[in-house]
Amino acid sequence: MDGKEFKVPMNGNGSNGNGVEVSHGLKVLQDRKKTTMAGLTPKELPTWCGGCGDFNILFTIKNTLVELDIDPASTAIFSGIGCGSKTPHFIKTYGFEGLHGRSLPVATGTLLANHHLNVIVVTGDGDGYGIGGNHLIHTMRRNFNMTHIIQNNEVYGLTKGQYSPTSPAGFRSPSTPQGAIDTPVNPISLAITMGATYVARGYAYEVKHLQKLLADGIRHKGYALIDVFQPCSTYNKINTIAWYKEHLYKLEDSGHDPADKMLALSKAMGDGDKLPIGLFYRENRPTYEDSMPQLNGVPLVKKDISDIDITPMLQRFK
Amino acid sequence: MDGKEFKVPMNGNGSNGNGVEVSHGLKVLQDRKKTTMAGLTPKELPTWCGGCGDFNILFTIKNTLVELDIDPASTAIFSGIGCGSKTPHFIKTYGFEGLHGRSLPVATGTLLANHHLNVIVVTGDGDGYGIGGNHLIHTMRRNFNMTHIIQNNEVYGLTKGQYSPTSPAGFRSPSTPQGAIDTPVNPISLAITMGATYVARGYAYEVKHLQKLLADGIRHKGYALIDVFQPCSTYNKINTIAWYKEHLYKLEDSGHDPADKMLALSKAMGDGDKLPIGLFYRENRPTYEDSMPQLNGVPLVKKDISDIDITPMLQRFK
Amino acid sequence: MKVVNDFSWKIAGVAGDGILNAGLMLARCCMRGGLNVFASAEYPSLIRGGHNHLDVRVSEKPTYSHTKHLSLLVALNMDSVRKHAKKLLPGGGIIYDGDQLKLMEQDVGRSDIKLYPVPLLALAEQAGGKIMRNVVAMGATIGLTGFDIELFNEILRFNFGGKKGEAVVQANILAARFGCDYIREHYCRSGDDKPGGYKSVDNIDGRYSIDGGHPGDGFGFRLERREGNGHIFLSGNEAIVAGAIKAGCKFFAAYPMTPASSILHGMAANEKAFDMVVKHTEDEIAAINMAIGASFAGVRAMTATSGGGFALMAEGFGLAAQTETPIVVVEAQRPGPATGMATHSGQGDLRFVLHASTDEFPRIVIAPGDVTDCFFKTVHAFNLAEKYQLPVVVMTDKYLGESYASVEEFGHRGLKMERGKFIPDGELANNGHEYRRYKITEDGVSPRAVPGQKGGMHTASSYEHDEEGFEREEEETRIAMHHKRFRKLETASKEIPEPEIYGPAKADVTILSWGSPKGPIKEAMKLLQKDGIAANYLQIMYLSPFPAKKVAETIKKAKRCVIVESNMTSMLNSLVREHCLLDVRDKVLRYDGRPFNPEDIYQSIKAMVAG
Amino acid sequence: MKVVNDFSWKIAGVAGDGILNAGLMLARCCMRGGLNVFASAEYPSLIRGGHNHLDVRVSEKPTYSHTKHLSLLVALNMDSVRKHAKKLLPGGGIIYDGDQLKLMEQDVGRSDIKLYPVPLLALAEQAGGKIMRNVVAMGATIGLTGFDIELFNEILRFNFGGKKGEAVVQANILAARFGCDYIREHYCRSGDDKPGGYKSVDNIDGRYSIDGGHPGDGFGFRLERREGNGHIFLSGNEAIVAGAIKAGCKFFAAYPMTPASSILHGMAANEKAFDMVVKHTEDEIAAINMAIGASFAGVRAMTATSGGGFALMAEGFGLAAQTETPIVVVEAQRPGPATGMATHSGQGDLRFVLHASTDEFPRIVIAPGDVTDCFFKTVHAFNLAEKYQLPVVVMTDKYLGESYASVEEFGHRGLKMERGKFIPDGELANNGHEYRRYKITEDGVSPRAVPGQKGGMHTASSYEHDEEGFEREEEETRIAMHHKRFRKLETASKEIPEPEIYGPAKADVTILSWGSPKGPIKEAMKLLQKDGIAANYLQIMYLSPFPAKKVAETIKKAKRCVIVESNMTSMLNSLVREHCLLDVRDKVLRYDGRPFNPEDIYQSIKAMVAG
Ligand SMILES: Cc1ncc(C[n+]2csc(CCOP(=O)(O)OP(=O)(O)O)c2C)c(N)n1
Ligand SMILES: Cc1ncc(C[n+]2csc(CCOP(=O)(O)OP(=O)(O)O)c2C)c(N)n1
Ligand code: SF4
Ligand code: SF4
Ligand SMILES: [Mg+2]
Ligand SMILES: [Mg+2]
Repeated sequence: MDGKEFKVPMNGNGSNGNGVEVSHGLKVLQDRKKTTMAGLTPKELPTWCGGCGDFNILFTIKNTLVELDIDPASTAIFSGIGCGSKTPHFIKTYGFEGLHGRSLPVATGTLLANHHLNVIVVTGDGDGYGIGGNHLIHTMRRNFNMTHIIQNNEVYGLTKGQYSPTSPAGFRSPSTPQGAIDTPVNPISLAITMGATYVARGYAYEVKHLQKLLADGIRHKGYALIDVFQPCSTYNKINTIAWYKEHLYKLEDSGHDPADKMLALSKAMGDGDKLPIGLFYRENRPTYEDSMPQLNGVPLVKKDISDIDITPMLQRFK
Repeated sequence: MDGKEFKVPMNGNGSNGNGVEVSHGLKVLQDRKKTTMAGLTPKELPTWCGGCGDFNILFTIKNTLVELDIDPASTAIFSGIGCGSKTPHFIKTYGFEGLHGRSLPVATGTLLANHHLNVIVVTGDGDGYGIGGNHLIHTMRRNFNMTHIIQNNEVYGLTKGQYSPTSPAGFRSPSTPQGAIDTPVNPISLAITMGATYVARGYAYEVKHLQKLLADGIRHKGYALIDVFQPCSTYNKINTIAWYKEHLYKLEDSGHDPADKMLALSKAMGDGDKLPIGLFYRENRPTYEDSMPQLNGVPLVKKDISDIDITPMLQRFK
Repeated sequence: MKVVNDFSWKIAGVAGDGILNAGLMLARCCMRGGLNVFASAEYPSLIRGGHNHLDVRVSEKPTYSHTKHLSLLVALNMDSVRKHAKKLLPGGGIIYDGDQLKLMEQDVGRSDIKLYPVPLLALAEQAGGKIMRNVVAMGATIGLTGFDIELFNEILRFNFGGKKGEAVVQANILAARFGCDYIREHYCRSGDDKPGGYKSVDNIDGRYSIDGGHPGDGFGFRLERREGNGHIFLSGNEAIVAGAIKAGCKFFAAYPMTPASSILHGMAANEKAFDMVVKHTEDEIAAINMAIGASFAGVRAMTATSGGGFALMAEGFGLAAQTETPIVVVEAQRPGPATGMATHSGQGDLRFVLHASTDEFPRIVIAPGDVTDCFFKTVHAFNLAEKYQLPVVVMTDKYLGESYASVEEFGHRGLKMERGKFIPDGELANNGHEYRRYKITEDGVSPRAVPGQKGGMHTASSYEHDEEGFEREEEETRIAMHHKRFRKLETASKEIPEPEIYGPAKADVTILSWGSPKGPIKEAMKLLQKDGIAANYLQIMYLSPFPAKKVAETIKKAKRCVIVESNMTSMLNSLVREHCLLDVRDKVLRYDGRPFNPEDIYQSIKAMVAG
Repeated sequence: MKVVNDFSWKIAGVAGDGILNAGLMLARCCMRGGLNVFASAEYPSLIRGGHNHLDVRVSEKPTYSHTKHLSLLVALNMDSVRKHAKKLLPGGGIIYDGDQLKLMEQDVGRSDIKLYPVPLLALAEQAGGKIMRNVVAMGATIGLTGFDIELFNEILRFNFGGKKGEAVVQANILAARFGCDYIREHYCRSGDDKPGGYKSVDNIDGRYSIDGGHPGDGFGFRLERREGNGHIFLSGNEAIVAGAIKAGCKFFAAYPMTPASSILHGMAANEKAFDMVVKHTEDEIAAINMAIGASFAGVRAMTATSGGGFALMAEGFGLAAQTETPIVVVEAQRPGPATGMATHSGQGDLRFVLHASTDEFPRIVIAPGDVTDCFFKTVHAFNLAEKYQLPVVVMTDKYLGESYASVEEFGHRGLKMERGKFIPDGELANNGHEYRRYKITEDGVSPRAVPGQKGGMHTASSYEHDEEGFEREEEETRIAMHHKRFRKLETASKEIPEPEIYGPAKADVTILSWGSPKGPIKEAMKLLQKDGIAANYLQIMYLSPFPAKKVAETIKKAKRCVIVESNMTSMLNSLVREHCLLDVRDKVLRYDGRPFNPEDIYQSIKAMVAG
């Protein structure tokens, strides 16, 4: 696809984000080739263990970007530290692999500096629900237009198998040899309670289903949380592929209404033996960016800063 | 009341917590005078602004300790930093005024080191729901036997009036001169979702009602969150005494059943004009301490450490 | 003879008395009257109660700090008299509410000062409300010093005008007039030289002025209006805000913490006018990480905090270094450890800031010494950060950040914004090669692309990485990247200005210092000079990279060296020892949470030179 | 003639190959055979893939580190051959899977070593499963070196016994035997001196042994069993765990972070047996604050982390200092900045640890140098923390914490637990006065009461406070408390041992170092000695308070000084400059994430002495 290039004059060196916003939360660049799988694939290969669910999640994210034809150069993927957090290195967009637990604020800063970018966050369960918990709850209530994918393997992979905030009760690990006694975090009900506007759960081995959740999440204008059950073949011997086969069902199949908050909560907290995947809840609420008058025009990164006149503000000190 | 003193042999210097546990979550010492208001009052006077709700909360905490006849020497009160966090200085028990946002882990450490103590945490809304959010969500799911009182004035008092996580949308403050655009935290639904086992809300100017909530919260065996609406006469010009008079109603008066989790959540999230106070939710779940075999006997602080024999563990290195 | 235009004023009471605002109005009034002013306050970590006081120093000549000695004390309670009366100069006086305090000469313990009871509260109520008690006291101050009451009324209009409305303005003007008239009626009957006038006089334009008579009986000080000089009056923190806005900082994230909070407030207040995003975050960790994110996207970004918040930022600080993302961090010191003395001043964080975060990496640390430095060094901080793609710390403290001074208006137009090695879109799109974000270059700086630019795609990583940003652990890559990062500091050090020397080239004593003692030192130099002691002063503004050569030279050349700083272990001397292998044995150190005053520095140095 | 009992072995492959366990079994086997061993591994921050290798050093004499040069390499892939073959000593060899790699002399590029292809995978499968490939290689190693195969079988029983069951044990024993037999059959036909034996021999008790024949054809090394010495074999982190348990640490909270995680694991594994609470927390901030809470309640408490986690703990670290709550923090270094090289080693955090957190306060920093130090210094850390009521840091690094050594069993019974000034209940209840938690005392230490004790009620505060703990901001109180805190360090410094000198009093060269280079330095000293260069070595174990007097003395007395440490800027030299006003110009620095090896230190120093 060949098209017109939008050029916004900018302060000398560096310019970017020629994005314009179309359809809900999704941004595309117009002057470019179609996004392809090959184009999204860098030369470095993932180094995860055989059977790791992260492969499928990576693959599905890339497929989704192709499906939605999202411009890689206008996309930035953020992660923390963990096995799954290596993901940005394996997708050819802009990426930022930050500190353990701190991907959300970095993503927020980038988004506010250039809200024409597609912002995706990919972190582990330890990263997102554990050490990063405070950023998570506050980011959710702010409703930025970003997509947050959690590779939820219910264990700390990279540091060799300690229990995580989502590990089931009784989970034995090097840090909980007698079995975990903390009640696990329920990410879905937490997200709904804290104001996330798109709350879903996928499974790494249901890639089509996952791709739909991701695509809708990226299209959603606002903060989308997609918790993804991700088998860790090395350290989680409880929540295995076989286990998931027995325990998952699809919300869609049970006639769920994602507009019903209380229903979504009760599905999330349901204490049956089976766990639902699918879209739990969706709501439209103005995004944070849209509530800031200073972001209605050009993104911050395009403001001319070469010689700002501060005389008016100095007047107040006279 | 004169009684028998329990002495547990201890390692030389220092001993403590001759507490035995009675009725649910409450611990008392037996060899002591009855707890009185005078006994709980140190020589330092509070320095809050006139009309500050913290006076009433302080007074009610002390009254509750008297009502329950809790031994001050077996009680430790923890706080963070903020106007209300000065509370421990004004109650003659043990106290620890730690860092901003970090009272819960300190309290946890103390509780686990000596689970015969009564542990009370008193923090502001900024402290508890803002910077301390990660400790909050994880402490709640662990269900320690502690009482957490939040002085929720919906503003940062001590740092001079910035908006807080519970400030209403549109709240103008030095850090949000255009009005806050974050959706406020709903502490009640958050607590229920995250596994708190006693979740209530009081109001600083309903002292009898508050005292009942505090007394039940202290008696409750498990983590009790009592969010207390606290007018800040200096910086919160929205949520004033007059405002509360118009907006509060009592859950008890509406025939609420605190055993019904979904009902509690819907009350908490209710979008009517009125806000309920009272006990939203209560559940019995084993405490963290009770799930640790090593705490079934004497508290850690009473273990003899004078010459621990590590020979068995060294054997494994042979 | 009265001392003219050399005046130190203090108002003291409890928190919540509105002391700060009152004092700032008086100071601004004097500035508009062509005088030089400096104002600083001391208050406890409480919203109400505790002991609060504010100093206003006024001088015909440039003035740089508060002074220990006072000309006039406005005492709002007995505590204030007890604490401060001893600081009054002979000929000085105390204004207080005679209805509430019954003061006698013996209470004050000296006969060389005058007592001026004024019914502050009663007059305020008469004018419209208790709250104006301080304005009455201001009016009394103007009356007693013979300054221009109409100029003060202008300030009242400026202060209460827009937001509060005319009624409030009028009530305040009345309150000031009551104070002024009361003091003139009761205590200005005779001047030192000839009989004085009485009350204010109504002018035909509805305004009024003092009748031209002489100021207070036996009061040794007098303020006279001079030609206006176009100065501006602002605090160190306000100057930092102005500097950041000028520098094109478009993203500011912070969590409130004294004494840095007013930077957040200042940025927020200007957010709309200057198209910035200002975010009060959930904590300091978020603040620095957001700033990094914004900078990653190509925007100039800053955060500000105090020591406790900086501790929480330490990890993120290293992230900025590792990902080579430019950020500016203001670290406004207060005494610790831990929460310490939240509203007081000190310089105990120097070593912490120099060494914070895992492992070694280059950082630039700048410590402005006064309000003007705060503006220009903030601008420089942004330029350095972007040119060298590293974190830059602007270190201040409570005294510097929250003290106000009248200074020449910053000549800000045309200041150069040096943005470093951004790659233009065209170059990126056309170069065909894989873009290498961390390209090894001679100067250590790599060309920078930001999200949205075609052809610049890369992943920034907090791991050690190769030129493309991919995680690497090989020995050679590690060494090359470690060297590259440090090379940036070498390059930067070529353009970083050497420390400046103030005072005569040849001096009896050479003062070494950094940060906020600058003002008191400059004042102390004047005092020393009066005693015939020639002092000069080396202001070490850039602490990393440390200017070892210049410092060593200066110390070696000096007849005698003294370090002045606000911590107990003399961190500056530890740096001198480390970098110059020299030891400065004479030191004036203060670490009780209070800023230096000129007199104490002067006395200490004088004693050293004598001893 | 073969070299006997002086052997360096390496196994190399990709992560997930189970290299670590294999190597540790071999090392333990040698230890049980009366030899001294040291084992260390290098692996990437990945769960699978990347390059992994483990060294086992075996020696008749005490041995302190891995070596650069190798006797035998077990190469599990071609990459391993390429990387490590050049390190083989003449007479050394490579064991590899001949079915998978076709190696020729020219691939290796040298003719002075031997190639030993063994069908590792095939034999493993034959024994019961691919996973036992490494066990086959171990068996081959035993066969080639002529060591005791039955001793190795014991280790297999020890390792797989309890948890895995007899079938697994038998399969492993078979795998080892296949490896051993294969190598003996193919490569042990003739010894250096007389014709060798072939396969293992079944004994009457169902066990089997090597037939007494000679080890590998042309292989230059041989292992011989010696009298058992009762040593234990453990890592630095395991020694810290043992030390903490011995010291009565009852509360341990941490967040996993390489290379400190194994301390968490070790503590957790012992939680039940030793009545401790071990908590994997939500983050490092919680970890240190929980430790403080537990200690406030009177319990010995510890946390452990690496640089990034320590950054998050910095604020809490100051809280411990301010509230005078004893805690022990293990800071296990890895290279940075930021996430850096998560699984590698370095010593770049020294200055950060010495200066972390707001303002100045006393801390004790101890850097053990080897496994035995780790045990005893951890115990000492707890004693110092409680006696002086301050935070104590035990600084290690990946190399120290994750390397294993055979050492004399710690004589732990009767070690003194010095708990400092706890007030007995009786004294507290009877003293009638208000209890003053922060009583100003001559030694700076105040008597301590803990919650639950009658009469000891007080509030600990992170603010500056008075003797009772109440928040205070008065100048005098601040100064008194600041002095009191620092006085504790003065008191402590009287009992803190001076740095120890290893080697001859008179030496050609004096090495100064801290932390983990200890082992390689001690080995290098042996090498230097062989060349007639007398070296001694000052181990600076306590870095705060810095032993300036002893260090200065040593440097001044020395003929020539060299600093050895793992960072680029030589932080130790910066401390020497700062504290001693001396400069050590010769340095051996390594900062590529790898530990020192004896040969490199030896070569560098030799070149210096020559040059
Ligand atoms: C501040 C800090 N603490 C600890 C670590 C060590 N660390 C790295 S990844 C990780 C946990 C990984 O678990 P998770 O987030 O679930 O990701 P996974 O590896 O399972 O994909 C930890 C604790 C770190 N890098 N930084
Ligand atoms: C790490 C850190 N950041 C910031 C501060 C500054 N600070 C002190 S109290 C406070 C907020 C107080 O608000 P809240 O917790 O609601 O308590 P309140 O004063 O309203 O009772 C802040 C931001 C601090 N002490 N420490
Ligand atoms: S450890 Fe688990 S999460 Fe990590 S790469 Fe392996 S399978 Fe995946
Ligand atoms: S500022 Fe508000 S919360 Fe703080 S003491 Fe005053 S009224 Fe209370
Ligand atoms: Mg995980
Ligand atoms: Mg509050």
